[in-house]
Amino acid sequence: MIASLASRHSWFEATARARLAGLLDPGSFSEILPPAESTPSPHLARLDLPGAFDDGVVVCHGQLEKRPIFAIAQEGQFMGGAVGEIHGAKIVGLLRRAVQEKAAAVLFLIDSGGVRLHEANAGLIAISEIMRAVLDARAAGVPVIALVGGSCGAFGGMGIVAKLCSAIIISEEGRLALSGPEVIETVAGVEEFDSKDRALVWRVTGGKHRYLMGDCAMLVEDDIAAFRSGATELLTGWTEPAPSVANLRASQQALEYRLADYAAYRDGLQVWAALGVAEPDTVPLLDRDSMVALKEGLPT
Amino acid sequence: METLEFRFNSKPAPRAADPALCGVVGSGNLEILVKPGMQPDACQLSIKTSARGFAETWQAVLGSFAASHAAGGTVIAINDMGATPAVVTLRLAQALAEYQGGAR
Amino acid sequence: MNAPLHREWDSLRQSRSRRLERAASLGFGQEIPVDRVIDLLEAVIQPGDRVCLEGNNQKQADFLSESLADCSPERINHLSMVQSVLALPSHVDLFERGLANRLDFSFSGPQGARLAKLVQEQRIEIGAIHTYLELFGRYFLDLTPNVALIAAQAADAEGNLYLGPNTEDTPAIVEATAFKGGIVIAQVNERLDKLPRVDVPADWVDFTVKAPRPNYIEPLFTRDPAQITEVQVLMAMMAIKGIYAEYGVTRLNHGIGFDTAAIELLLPTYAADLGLKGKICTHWALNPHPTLIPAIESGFVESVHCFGSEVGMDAYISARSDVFFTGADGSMRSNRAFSQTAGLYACDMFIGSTLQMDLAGNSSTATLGRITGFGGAPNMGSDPHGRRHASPAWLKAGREAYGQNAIRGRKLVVQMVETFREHMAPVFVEELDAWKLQKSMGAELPPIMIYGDDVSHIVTEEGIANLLLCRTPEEREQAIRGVAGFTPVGMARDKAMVENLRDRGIVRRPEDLGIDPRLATRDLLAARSVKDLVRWSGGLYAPPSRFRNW
Amino acid sequence: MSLNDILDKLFPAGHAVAVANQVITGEATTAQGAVAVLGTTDAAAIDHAMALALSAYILDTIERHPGRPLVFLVDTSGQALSRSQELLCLNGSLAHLAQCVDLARRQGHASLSLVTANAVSGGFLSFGLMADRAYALADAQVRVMDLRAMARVTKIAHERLVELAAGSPIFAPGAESYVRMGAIEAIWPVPSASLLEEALAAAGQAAPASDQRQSCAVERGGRQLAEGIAKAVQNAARGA
Repeated sequence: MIASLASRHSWFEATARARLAGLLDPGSFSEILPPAESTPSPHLARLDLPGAFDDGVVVCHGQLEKRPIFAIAQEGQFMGGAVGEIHGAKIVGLLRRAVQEKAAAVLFLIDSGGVRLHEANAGLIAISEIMRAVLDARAAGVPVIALVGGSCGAFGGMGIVAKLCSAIIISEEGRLALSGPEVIETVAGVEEFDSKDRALVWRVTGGKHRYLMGDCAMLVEDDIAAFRSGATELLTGWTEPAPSVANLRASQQALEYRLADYAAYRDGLQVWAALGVAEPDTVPLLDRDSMVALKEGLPT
Repeated sequence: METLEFRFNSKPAPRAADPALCGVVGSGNLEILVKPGMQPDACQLSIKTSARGFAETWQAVLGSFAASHAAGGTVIAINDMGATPAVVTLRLAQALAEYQGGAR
Repeated sequence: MNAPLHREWDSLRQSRSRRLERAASLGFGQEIPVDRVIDLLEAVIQPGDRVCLEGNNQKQADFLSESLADCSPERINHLSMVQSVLALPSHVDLFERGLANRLDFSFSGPQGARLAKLVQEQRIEIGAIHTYLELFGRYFLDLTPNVALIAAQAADAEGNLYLGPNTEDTPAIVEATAFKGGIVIAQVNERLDKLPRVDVPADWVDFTVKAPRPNYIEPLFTRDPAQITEVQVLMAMMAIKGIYAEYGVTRLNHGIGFDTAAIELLLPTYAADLGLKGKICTHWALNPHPTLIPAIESGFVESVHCFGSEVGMDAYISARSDVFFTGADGSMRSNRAFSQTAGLYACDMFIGSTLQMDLAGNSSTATLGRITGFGGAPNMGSDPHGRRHASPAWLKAGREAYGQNAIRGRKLVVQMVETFREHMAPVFVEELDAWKLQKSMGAELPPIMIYGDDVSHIVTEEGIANLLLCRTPEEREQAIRGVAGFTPVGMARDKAMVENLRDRGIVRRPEDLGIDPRLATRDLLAARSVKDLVRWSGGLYAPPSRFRNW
Repeated sequence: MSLNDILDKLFPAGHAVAVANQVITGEATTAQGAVAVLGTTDAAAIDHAMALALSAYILDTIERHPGRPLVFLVDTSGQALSRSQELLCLNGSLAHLAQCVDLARRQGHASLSLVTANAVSGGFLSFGLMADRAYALADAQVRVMDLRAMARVTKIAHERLVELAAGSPIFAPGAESYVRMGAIEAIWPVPSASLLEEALAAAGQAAPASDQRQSCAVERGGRQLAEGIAKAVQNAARGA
């Protein structure tokens, strides 16, 4: 069989724990508040739903190429990775701990639809606390790298959190957006967004589009090892910039230009053409390396 | 949701250093947490399941597991989201193996 | 000696001439304008006609079906419909609007519930539910169509037709109609000056109409590897090691489903590791399942003949003409009648899944309130007593069933099921829903898909039951209970007897086969996503949008 | 209550505020001096243009008026729901806005937000909940989703949700729940200059504020678990 397929371990379909096992140096995974020491969400129990011991998120210490780091991994298969009270508090606690310990980095394995509706207020506030905590970590010089490539992508408030991180590593399978296509379809109609047209969903929210647009720093294969080497590469020589008006002014200008240029578009194909991609139709079928070459060859 | 408790006699399992977790609480799936217990010749199980009315099936599946594996001296906690007996049986075997993999 | 019968011997030809004259008097030539198709249908179809409406798993003559449903029931009524599948809403509209009142068919799928309701209201008379081969056979005996409404890819100016990769049922329908005084009307997706190849000659076709949109095609045979479970991987390992390898099954058909997709995806990995390449699964009667791509690319597969095509597979098939049947133009040629014949007579094994199975091994996909029919499974999933040619698998199965001096072999008919379906519905039951359905629809027979006496093996997550080796009905029942897991039927087993069957190799557990269930992980699958299938195909497979996550 | 009524009551000493595309920007005079006033009105569904207008005004304020407090008036029905908005990464623009509010805090600008009518999910996250302190008017609607929609999505009976909501601020919509949950400081019966000045004074003292919402939630009987868990994670010894 094709050797590269045989050795690949899909990030998309792995559990949060499997992702961490493959991402960190072997044997370095050290869970904080492991399942045996925690209890499932009492709020889900009140709604007659079984919870998970870890409430759908693993927080841990570990090493990446011998560099001591912290990591957060959301479990997309449990309640869509959505943030509830315990889930959110674990993330906030870990980000604060990373600041206390001046960690080399936090890897944030996002796989979430956003707020867990069953604990809606707790989830929304927790996401707000995560947003503040991510920015506090970065202000303290701790880079927070988002890794997006799970089945739930990074949506809702977690889409905002992802964009607050120092950088995003995404796979083609990864999705990054605010409202889910299903929500838009329900509210605005199938003509606005056909959520069953998966190719369209990916052209609007998928990893390749976000990479081409510059919303994600790095595009990697759907492979745990690729995320590992991507994170290693990104962190090597990384200096977390101090928050500054100059940086946000630059972002402001870039976002304003982008809005002025592309506001009328509704499909990635249109944006890619405007970005200077000669054959936008071919983008969905390009492999990762060709995508990187394509992006690097674009006019700036 | 339904909460079920069972206790079965089972051959003693090697005592492990750490608890082991297997599976995810997703649709048609379950998570199983195996911890060391006090009674070396018994396996104690507690289950929270989204599917009501299957106590007899659980008893049969878990009883068969305790009879065919050395699971004595463990306390097993399960959160279930509608897993079929086939999945439960498979996960139990995986969880016990993982637990014993950490045996001293 | 009787007096010579005085009758006309060419009434069918005369009737045909009158119909064609009516059409000509309305100004119709061979090419029918799209907005006048109803006028044509009302001119050439007569009340009481037997009409064949083409449509099967892949293509549907959907435009002609809708047009017929829009005809006036004053002019066209009491039609007797003969058709492979009742799949589209317009198929049922014909009966609800009073154009047709009798139906002979094979499969109803999504319209099963509406059909059951019409039967209960006595607004439809069902002649019979057939297998495909039975229905095709009857087209040439007592159910020959007066008019056939078919679907083709393209027509040229003379009326020659190109059918494209989805030839499917067209040759059988056209042959029966055109050579018995019938009228053949084709909807086509396009008109071409020069066809890539001629599949139906113009003088078998009376009229063509370019449909306003291409005929409807459903990707029915695509299974996303991402949805294959570990339990399905386990069962696939058991099937490969315990059945494929032991019998040396080379010629076969797979039912469509995730269980069989798992087997297809284990061929390049697990089966290859067992040294089975070249020894099993070389010749297939099968739709072009995308999940077969890795096995083809690994060199497992020598030949595949198809009932129809599959969305997105055309370029791949065309580039693998050593494996698939293709025309001189390079595009695929399928043919349901021939592939079903291969499945019935030339295959050593059929393996598929079902929704329910009873203690005699009878299985059915019928559920209450739905009349779904059988399609092709019963052709493939039956032991043809007329078979004469020998093969190692067929002989071994025959000797297991009938003893060492057996004068014939036996087809392997394998049912592969998890003991519970979703929502904890047990597959193994004391009585099939089919019996209740029979009563509610007043049918002469219960809708059983595969007869228990044709079944040779049952594979579940608990083990394999070899029914060939059972010598009494009681052994058979306990063998089935012995793999029925924790279903009520399984828990009611005679444990001692099942252990005895196990000693005799009639019931085999994974450990008896040397399989550790914990090693049954998705990592064994040669492809774990649709994208992996695209990679295996070298980019030739173009999956439809709904199967993509890129 | 109209926006002008609200502004007149909050800033009797004077305000100069413009509204364009449902975005409020301007300044007002208070006893503590000039403040920047910004936010959204008429249940704005926040889109790129709105988010960028707000962030631009925050950056202008940081550059031109160091230390000037920010008063956010929140009336948002959430985020704009459209394909073109998502195509350009709406979460990115909302994150940018949040970062600007955060930067202002770090540069010594006290901030507070007042929910004047609606505060829903994404729109609320991007600026209202980023302020040092949040307040709400008595009749304000604060929520992620109403219970009927929640019943549809979670497939839990609406009656059951209503019943449970009565005793649980965890998912019951309403400003009162957010007070108990630690995210809203207080509910104001009416827009009031004196309440605003008290709040501004408190916000000024707390700067640079650390996020105290978890501990407030415990005191107010809202979220009982979050603070303990976050602390446990912060302080737990590492596993093997």
